[in-house]
Amino acid sequence: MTHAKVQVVDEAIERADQPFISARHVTAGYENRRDHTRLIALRDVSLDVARGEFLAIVGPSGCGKTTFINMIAGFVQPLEGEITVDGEPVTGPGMDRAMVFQDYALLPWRTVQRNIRFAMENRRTKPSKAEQDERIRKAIELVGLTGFEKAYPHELSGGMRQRVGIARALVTEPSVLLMDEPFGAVDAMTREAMQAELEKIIAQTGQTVVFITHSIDEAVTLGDRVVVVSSRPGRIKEIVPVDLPRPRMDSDIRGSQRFAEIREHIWSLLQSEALGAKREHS
Amino acid sequence: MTHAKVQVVDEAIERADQPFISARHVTAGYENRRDHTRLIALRDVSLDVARGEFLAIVGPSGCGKTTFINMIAGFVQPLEGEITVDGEPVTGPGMDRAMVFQDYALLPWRTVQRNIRFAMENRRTKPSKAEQDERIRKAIELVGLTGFEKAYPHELSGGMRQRVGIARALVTEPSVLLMDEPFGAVDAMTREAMQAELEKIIAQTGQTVVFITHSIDEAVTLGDRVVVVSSRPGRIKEIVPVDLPRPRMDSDIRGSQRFAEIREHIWSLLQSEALGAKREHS
Amino acid sequence: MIEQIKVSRFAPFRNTAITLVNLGVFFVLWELVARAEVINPLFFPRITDTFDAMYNGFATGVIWPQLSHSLQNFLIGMLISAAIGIPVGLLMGSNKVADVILSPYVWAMTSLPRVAFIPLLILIMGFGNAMQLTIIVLSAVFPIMVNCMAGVKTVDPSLLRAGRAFGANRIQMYGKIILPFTLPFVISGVNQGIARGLVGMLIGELLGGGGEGLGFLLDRAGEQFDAPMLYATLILLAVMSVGLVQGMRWLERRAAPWRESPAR
Amino acid sequence: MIEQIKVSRFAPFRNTAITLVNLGVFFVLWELVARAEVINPLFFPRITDTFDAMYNGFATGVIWPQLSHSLQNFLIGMLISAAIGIPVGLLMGSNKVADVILSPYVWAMTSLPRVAFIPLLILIMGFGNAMQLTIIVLSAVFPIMVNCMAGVKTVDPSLLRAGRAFGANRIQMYGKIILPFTLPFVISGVNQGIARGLVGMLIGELLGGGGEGLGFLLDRAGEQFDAPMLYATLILLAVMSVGLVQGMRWLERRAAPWRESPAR
Amino acid sequence: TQVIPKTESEIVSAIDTAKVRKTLTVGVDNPHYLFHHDVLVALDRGYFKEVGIDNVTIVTTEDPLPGLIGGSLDLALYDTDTTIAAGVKSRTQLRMLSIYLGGEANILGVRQGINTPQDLRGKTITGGQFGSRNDFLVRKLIRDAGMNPDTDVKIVSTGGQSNSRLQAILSGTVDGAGIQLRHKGMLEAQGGKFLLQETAQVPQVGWSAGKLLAESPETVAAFLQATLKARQFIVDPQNKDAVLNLMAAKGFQIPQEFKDAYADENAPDYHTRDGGFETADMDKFVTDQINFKVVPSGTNWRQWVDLMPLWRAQKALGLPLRPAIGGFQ
Ligand SMILES: Nc1ncnc2c1ncn2[C@@H]1O[C@H](COP(=O)(O)OP(=O)(O)OP(=O)(O)O)[C@@H](O)[C@H]1O
Ligand SMILES: Nc1ncnc2c1ncn2[C@@H]1O[C@H](COP(=O)(O)OP(=O)(O)OP(=O)(O)O)[C@@H](O)[C@H]1O
Ligand SMILES: [Mg+2]
Ligand SMILES: [Mg+2]
Repeated sequence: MTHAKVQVVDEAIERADQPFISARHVTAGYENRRDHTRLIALRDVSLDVARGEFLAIVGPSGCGKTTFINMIAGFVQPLEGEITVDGEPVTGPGMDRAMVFQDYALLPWRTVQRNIRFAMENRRTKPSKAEQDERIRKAIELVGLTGFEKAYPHELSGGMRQRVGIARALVTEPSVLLMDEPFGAVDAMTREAMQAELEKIIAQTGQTVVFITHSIDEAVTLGDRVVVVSSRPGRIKEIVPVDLPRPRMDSDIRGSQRFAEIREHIWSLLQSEALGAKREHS
Repeated sequence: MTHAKVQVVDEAIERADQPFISARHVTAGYENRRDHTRLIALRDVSLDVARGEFLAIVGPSGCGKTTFINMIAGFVQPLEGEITVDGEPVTGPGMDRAMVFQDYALLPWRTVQRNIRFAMENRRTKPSKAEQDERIRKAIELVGLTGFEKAYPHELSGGMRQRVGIARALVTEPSVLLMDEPFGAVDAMTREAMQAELEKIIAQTGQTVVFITHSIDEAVTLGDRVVVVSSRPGRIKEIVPVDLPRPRMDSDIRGSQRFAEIREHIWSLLQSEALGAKREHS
Repeated sequence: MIEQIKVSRFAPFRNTAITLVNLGVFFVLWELVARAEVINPLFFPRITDTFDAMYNGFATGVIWPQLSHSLQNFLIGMLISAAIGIPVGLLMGSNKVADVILSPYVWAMTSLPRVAFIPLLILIMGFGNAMQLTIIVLSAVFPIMVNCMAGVKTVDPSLLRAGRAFGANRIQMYGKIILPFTLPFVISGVNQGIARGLVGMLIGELLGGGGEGLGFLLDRAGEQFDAPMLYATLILLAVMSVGLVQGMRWLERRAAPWRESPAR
Repeated sequence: MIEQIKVSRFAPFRNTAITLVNLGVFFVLWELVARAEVINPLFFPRITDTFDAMYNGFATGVIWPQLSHSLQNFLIGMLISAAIGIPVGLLMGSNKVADVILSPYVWAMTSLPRVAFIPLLILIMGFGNAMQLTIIVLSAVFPIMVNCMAGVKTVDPSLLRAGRAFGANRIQMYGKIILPFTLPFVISGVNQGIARGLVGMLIGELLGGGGEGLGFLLDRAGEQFDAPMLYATLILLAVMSVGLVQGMRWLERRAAPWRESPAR
Repeated sequence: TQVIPKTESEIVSAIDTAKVRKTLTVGVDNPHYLFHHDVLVALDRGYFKEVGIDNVTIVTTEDPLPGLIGGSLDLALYDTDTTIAAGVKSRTQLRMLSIYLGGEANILGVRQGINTPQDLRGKTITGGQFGSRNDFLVRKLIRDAGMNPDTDVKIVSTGGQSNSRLQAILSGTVDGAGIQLRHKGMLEAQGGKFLLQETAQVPQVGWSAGKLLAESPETVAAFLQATLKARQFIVDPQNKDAVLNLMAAKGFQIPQEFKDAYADENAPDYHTRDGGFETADMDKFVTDQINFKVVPSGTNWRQWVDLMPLWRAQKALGLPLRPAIGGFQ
């Protein structure tokens, strides 16, 4: 493991211009053993993400976004095609990638604090206890949960739970952040504040982010590119580059003409896909 | 039960001008038996909802919105104050009120179809099987899940699950619809389509709706009034009437000046509350 | 998009194949150990002799009447146990007062040896089938009860709310929310009940006056130092138990297809 | 906003009070039935005589050495059983192949009467504590195993993903995700193990030749038709079992405060 | 194969204590004090010391045979027929050495209200597990009393030992049962009685040994000599109190009913005084047990007894050799 890492660093220099995350003709689906059928969720998706890029994904509900991010995370194996991260095919989850789950996936028997600590404690080389505590404190503050360190998930509101999941993913500063609708359950204001924080953090750390969202505004605000996925079976409809300067959160960019244009474009792309989640038979 | 219903219909005429749902000086909280403390989630909330009104609630994450709607539903008892629905104090859940849960609360062992049927099958006087089937079919179509009738919740995407929860609540046409962030997990387009459907339905049925949302746009688009709740312990900051003509979804109202004004107003109200979820000690 | 997939026609037989190889190896090892006489043959017969005894037992009609007597009693006993144990267990799990009041007796009854009750039972019920059934029920009902009780505490409160919100009354809550949720506990409890009920059945047959059943066969084989026959009976018991347990697991899979997520 | 709340100082004693009344009523009923001599006193002594016998037994030092012998053996046996049963059960639950291979033996061993193994055990291990411990373990380990096995299947796949995503290795997965999630199954299994282990303990003491322990006391009381002493021993056993089980439930509550949601 | 001496003079009665094992573990199948007192008296009175044995530990176990075969027991006091059968089937050097209970009191105890055999008609009776010897014996009693056990009475199968059957009578679940002599007092105290009683010479229980016999025949002889000497002490009625007190001191709680039965239990035709038996009795017993399938058919019991240690003990104590050497040559 350690050996492999050293190698990665070495090669990273040569491969700086290579895509960091790359999907090649990926098809994914789920088998239904009851009636011996297979539902194809994503069909023939090819996509490159550069190192340090912020890739936003939007698309109709059920189009395979979670499936796609799960493949990058290593939970789901593609039926066809291949996904590589930093040149290595993904065979399972790795500590280089952290995930914010759509359903939060908090451990109900752990307090907020210990849920966040979970992200660090399993590593072979982990930060010192004091360092961990400090990082946890910061992460909790970041997501606005100070005072709830010792609360259990069932004692939190929906949005608060979601924020624990975010803190857990951010606390280790992984090189890839996989975020599946991370701000879906928080209110508009908290969402903005957290978007700003996220932008700040990744500007500092240079993390690569794959970010699923239902909010077109959010996609355009945060993304370097926005992938628009079509209805199931999901295909890439278009990849929209967002050529707006950063930082975007503190400025008036969201009131700008260009922002509105991009937003309109994505909107129209999606228009034809809405409520298209009917099960197609091929 | 049947007797009580008859009475309700009789009195409804007299009480047409009385508030349908009414909260009087309601304080709610949760006990923590581990350290013998009580967290106050909502403090001294008084609020009336007229019959047929669409009341939207916005507020920072963790401010007590779910707690409030749970009190109307009858799951949580107020520590102080009283909640009445149609003049009767709420002592528990009732079939006059249906709920869309923030965490969906689908029965994992039931297919989509049977989850929706669950809303009807427990009643003493229930529709005929054929009638039920027809209603279920319509509800499934409404939420765009045709083709997934026989899928289990774990086989659905997050947004699809949420839509099952919506279908389940709508299928019985209850007089009160309690919706806790019902469109939080669906994409922008689907959300719009469903907003339009909802508006259409309640225009037909005259249902009273209490609707929690994180989207200010959505609150203004759908609500007759928008309740803005302050940070925990939640208090009503302001109740903003939305004096826009209906139907709003199919028209250009959302591009109108008035819409933008109301939106801005609510936005500024919330501004001061964002990330205010710090635990206060009194 | 839905595709038809082909499942290898042999896939369902994989487990059967593993099981066959597994048991094959086990029996061969048994035979080898027995032949080496590492353990005295009086207590550890060859498996070939054991199967021989079983075959002869069936061929000469020695086993079948006993087996059928036992099987019939056992199944009736288990049905009664489930019918009592599951509802009472669920009630104890959801009702604090019922729990506090019944728990001491239930746990005492779960852990006291059944043999201790036989004289009392015979006294009250006399000899005969009723008494044997009672022992089976007394053996099986408590494990079912305590597992059901433990299960109820795990039910997701969200689902309880959903149940109440959509008008489920008390009985519907048990039938439609609590029971399905606790199913794995219930099944595991029934399986534990099967295991203990079998032992209860043997005790009943041994001490209960009938001179019938596998328990009687077992005792007589012991008395006569007929090790092959003794082991043959034990194997029959094991087959009975494993068969019933597998049946329960199959039932569970049928009743809960939603648990078969591809994640596992 | 956080408020301090006052909890009545008597609230925790409510259950104790219910239990006291409950047992009080039970014992009074017992005494009445016994006095009415509905059942022959040879088999159903008065509870007063029973407590008398227990008191005398302790006063004359007849009971304590036996109780202490039993208790010690039993606790060691249970520790071993848990140490083997929990990991193996969890493994069987999560590994299909381990399940298919081990299941038949585990279920066979769960349901075959322990008495049947005693001769073989004595043959191999002789008399003495090792053999008695073995019987306890053989009795307790399988119920624990099968409950753990059943529990693993219920683990939420989301949490397994979270575990893997945050770098938990196989052992950490078991320790930090699977075990906490299955805790209610594990505890219920251990409780079932306690119940069966107690019976195993008695059998071992009865047949194992030690002339020690509660099993010996029970046997002697039976031999001497000393019904009060017999019931006194049974009550001691019941107290032992109920006490241990309550201890486990207390432990579970301590280990899983998150389950104590106000919804229940 | 054992060497049978030709004459009594060939038998060496003296024990070579140098060859004797110092400690022994023996098994008995009955927790009743009667099954312990030979060994305990011999220990207490120093008879073991005399023959070079320091200590003997008694293990009470329902089935001492696995212990004997497995080696954790050196000697066992157990049913003759079962031991012979186990010897045959286990292919070990398991041998019967002497007889402890040589008489069989076949008794039908009945509850209060049954006074004559005719009262038994239609009543429920048990002799234990169907197909067992006790079951057979009860049927025999009924038959000898002029009734048909299959039609005139209802016989049920029960498990457990004599005391379970006594319990069954006392509780009224059966009207009569085959029980042991020592339960007489208890039955009569509850208004019941021994209705039918036959005694026969049946060498039913005795000492046996396995490996020890091959490894150290001297120890076996020494053990038999010491316990047989204790037996002579026990059967003397004058020693009743001494024995009972000793047993009480060893932790046995002996009810009055059992004390009263002391003389009966230790009567010479029941509790064998010299450890011997008559070959004719053994012939009949084994034949019976072959019919019950307890003993494998074709068994020649003479191959499964080793009487040399007994003869040596009998000679040392000045008792006549029984069975006589002649029957074995
Ligand atoms: N475990 C599963 N088993 C079977 N089918 C599944 C499973 N998970 C997802 N699916 C199906 O795969 C398709 C894509 O699901 P996915 O969760 O990737 O959608 P999504 O784009 O994330 O949707 P949403 O925005 O609603 O979360 C859906 O049609 C869903 O029904
Ligand atoms: N079961 C519970 N036990 C203890 N505290 C709880 C419980 N449920 C909610 N709370 C607390 O009550 C407060 C209000 O929670 P509530 O769920 O009502 O918020 P909300 O407004 O719905 O938030 P969100 O928008 O994030 O869903 C929160 O601080 C939360 O921690
Ligand atoms: Mg998704
Ligand atoms: Mg909420």
